[in-house]
Amino acid sequence: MADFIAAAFILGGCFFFLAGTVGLLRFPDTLSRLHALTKADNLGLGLVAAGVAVHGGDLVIALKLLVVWVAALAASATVALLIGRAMVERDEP
Amino acid sequence: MEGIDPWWAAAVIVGAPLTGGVLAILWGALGHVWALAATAAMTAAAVVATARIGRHGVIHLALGGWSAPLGIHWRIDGLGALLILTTALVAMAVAWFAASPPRRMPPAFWPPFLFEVAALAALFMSWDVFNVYVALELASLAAVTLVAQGHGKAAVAAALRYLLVALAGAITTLLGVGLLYAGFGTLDLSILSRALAGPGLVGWLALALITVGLAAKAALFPLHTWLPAAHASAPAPGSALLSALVVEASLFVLLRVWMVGFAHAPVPGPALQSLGLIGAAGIVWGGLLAMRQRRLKLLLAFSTLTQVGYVVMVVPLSADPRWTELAWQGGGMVLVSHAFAKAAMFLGAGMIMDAAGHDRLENIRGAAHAMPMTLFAFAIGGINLIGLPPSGGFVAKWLLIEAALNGGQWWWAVPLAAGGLFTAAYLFRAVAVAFSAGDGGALAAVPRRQEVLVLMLALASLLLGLFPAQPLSVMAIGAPTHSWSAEP
Amino acid sequence: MNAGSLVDIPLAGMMVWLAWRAQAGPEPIGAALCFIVLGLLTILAWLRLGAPDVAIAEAAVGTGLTGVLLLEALAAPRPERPGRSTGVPAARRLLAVAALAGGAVLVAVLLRLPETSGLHAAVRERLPATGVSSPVTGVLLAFRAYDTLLEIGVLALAVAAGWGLAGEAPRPRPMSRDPVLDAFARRIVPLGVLVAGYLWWAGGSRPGGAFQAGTVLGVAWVILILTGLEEGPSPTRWHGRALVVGGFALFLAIGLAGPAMAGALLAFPSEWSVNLILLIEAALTISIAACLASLVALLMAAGEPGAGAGG
Amino acid sequence: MRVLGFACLWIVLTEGDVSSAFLAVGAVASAAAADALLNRGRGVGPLSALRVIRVLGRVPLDSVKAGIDVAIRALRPSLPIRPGLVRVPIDVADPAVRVATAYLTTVLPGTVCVAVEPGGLRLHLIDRRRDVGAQVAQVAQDLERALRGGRHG
Repeated sequence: MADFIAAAFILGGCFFFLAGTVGLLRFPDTLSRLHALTKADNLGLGLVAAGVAVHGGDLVIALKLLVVWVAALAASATVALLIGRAMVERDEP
Repeated sequence: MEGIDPWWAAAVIVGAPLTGGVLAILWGALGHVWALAATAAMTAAAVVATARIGRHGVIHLALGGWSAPLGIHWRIDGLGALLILTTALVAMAVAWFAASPPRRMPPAFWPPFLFEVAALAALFMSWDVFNVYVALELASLAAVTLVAQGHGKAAVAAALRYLLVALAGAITTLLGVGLLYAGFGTLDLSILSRALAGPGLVGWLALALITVGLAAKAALFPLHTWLPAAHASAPAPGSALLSALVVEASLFVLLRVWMVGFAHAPVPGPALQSLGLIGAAGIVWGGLLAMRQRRLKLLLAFSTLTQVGYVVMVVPLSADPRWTELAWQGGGMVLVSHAFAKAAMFLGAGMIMDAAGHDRLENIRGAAHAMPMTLFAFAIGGINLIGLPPSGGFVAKWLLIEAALNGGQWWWAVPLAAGGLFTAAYLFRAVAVAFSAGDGGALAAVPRRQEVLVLMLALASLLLGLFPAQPLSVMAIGAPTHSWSAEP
Repeated sequence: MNAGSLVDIPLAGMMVWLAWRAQAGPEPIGAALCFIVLGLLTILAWLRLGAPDVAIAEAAVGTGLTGVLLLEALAAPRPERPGRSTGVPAARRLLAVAALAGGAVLVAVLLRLPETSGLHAAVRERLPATGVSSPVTGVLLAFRAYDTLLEIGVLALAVAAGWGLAGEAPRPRPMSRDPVLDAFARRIVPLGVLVAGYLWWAGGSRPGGAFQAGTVLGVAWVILILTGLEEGPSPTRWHGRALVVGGFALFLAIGLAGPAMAGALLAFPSEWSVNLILLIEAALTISIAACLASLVALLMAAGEPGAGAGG
Repeated sequence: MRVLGFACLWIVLTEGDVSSAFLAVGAVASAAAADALLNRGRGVGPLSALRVIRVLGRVPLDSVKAGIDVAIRALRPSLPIRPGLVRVPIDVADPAVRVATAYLTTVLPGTVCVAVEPGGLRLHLIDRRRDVGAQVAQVAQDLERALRGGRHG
């Protein structure tokens, strides 16, 4: 049962990664692509981490994975801010 | 010397230049002091090691006390010991040369110089294919740094090109090494050699990848295009080390992989012959291009391609196991004598450049009158490169041609002999210009110490030809024996 | 095929594809975006390989490195290189075909590889003698310590070479002060220090150790350099140079004492083995961090107008 | 308070391994020292733990909503996006709260913060017809209460 849930989480995560990548390709400008990056891909990572946590079935491991996810979330938000600022500055100096 | 633990000699051989490198980073202003001390210690240790090998045979050491296949082994055979001694002596001379006021090399020169020397020693001892890759990385990085320290944008461009080739070569070699590990579960040359008796597709692919990777680093035809610019751009002491030894280390590893790693594999005759063809092409092409050069350092750089070609010939000439030892000694003699001769000639070219401000051939007319000792040394080095008696180069070529004729492969004697003719043609031109009448007075004075050092290096290559018996007998200790089943 | 490979194969495929796009795209920002996603996928790959600790390191590194990349990409003037599209593609395509063909041959060979267990059994058998319980650490600092020593030498030499070539290059210019980056740096760096300490400790028993710890610490340092809160190790100051070569020097000194202490180069006396290994790892952690910070500072200085040939 | 946080993180990382206790002191101390050096005089005051948890607790849910939102937009053949930039004023004095708001906005569906300005945030919207002002103001208010809990009551 746990394995089944884990697999579902991981597959769901992969789906969002796929969607994020499609977004990265299809969205017309860099700022829109940031949405794909900060939202779909982060959710994908979160779901995979959750799947691995369920699979491991260990609270400490799960907390560790939470740390990984939060770090990645903070990192991608920072990166989005940096790129965004650079783009805005370039377009309207 | 009998009682000395071989560990001490081996530890000093690699440890001294590494320690010197650390000190040179920490106290750069004293870089030349560390370099001289480290190379002197290394020379002493190399003498001890060579003497021990002469009496007791090959030195075998397991690093950290971990035996193969888990740990890394050092194996110092006769030729390896002589090459380490050569490295130490040449490095000491180069360090002394580079430390001479008023043109002492800056602090930045010494760390890559010392790390390069350490990497070379490590390569001549290593008996582990992954460790060889790591040591090659260190050697390449140090070499690229030495090239980049030359003057101007051209040096940086040459260094970048060298870096790219070295990286590509490293990745290719690493792929081959990875395949060997994946296929045979070991990195130790002795164990690999037994396992590779049946190499299968994995083994052959690994051999091809490693050969291509090392060929790029050793500037084998047609992967040689980076070499002339790189060796000509580096400052003279850097060029001397690069052309005399760095290329040779990759070649030595290449020989080891073919003749030790694949000693018991059924290496097909056509593979051996095509390696010979590559060597022959290098000999001819290097000679032809050297003739067209108008700058002394470029001319010397191209002549290295010819010498590289001679060494590769060892593999096809070993096809008949009866003549393997002869070919091995011949190749070893090329390596050792070329190291001394080429170091002398590059340092000499550096002095001419310092004195004249350039190294264009047409304008060094009369240089011999201003610095006779240097040009005399240059001529001795030339004798060695051409292979005229009584030089080490002559002995080397004699042995190689003998191996070719005895082994029924007379066709390889043709490029071996022709290489000498090419070399003679362009070196006579350079020397003739230098010795011709002209206003040598326009040249600035050069330090006497540098002149003496260059002469000593050149004389060393001559001594190898005058007294070849002992070095040749040392080279035979631990020479590879193989059982390639194929006939040429 | 099981559920695992159902995830792994697309994951591997996407990583390769993103790596390709990151270098093939014409626009630096697009490339940076691909690179960031690649970083996320790498975290995923580590999770899939069952190494959450390495995933933590990857998450930390991904942040710092992409920061540097972005900085470089965005600071560069808008590329107007018409020359790039003429002539080059043919060579590129040729290279791509050659790489693909080579890759295909490799895959074919790999699929036919016999099932050897490599040296796993031997490592497991001898590991107790080293005193550490992580096979990776055992291989890196005991069985193949000599390789590791030379690799650290490569790193130290790279920094020294960069310093030598940069000469009197200007110090790195920080990014313009930005409240977000500033706040981020002030929060993340203490965490980086903690995680680096953890990874160093973890090296004794599981994936981790000096290389990861040093990388995380180095990235924390890089973030400080980027935000202008701190500079890299200074080549003109004694302690700056000591930080960079200290790890290598200590490793070398202990290794050279080996013949006297334990009868072989790089051998450790068994009763001190684990402590010596941890000591070396601690020094390596700091030196690796200092090397990374120095290299990034050099790269940034080389990007400055008027700087000499750096890097 | 910070030290406690670092210690908790350490315990999570080492999975509560007691053998790391000796090192833990050193690592937590150096992390706290780095923190003290970098954040001298920048304390955020007493936190209201309950409110912090309430704000952070929304992150996973928002993240899921945002992820689904983007995935649908990316995968629909018609590509239903109308990207645009807006400036949203937020009425908080503390720059730390503004930055925190910027981070949370990036997790919310439809918005990515691209710049933090003195009077508010610069947001990029995936659908510029939506009005996000109220939503962002709410986040900022919640955060201010959480981070300044002791002062504003």
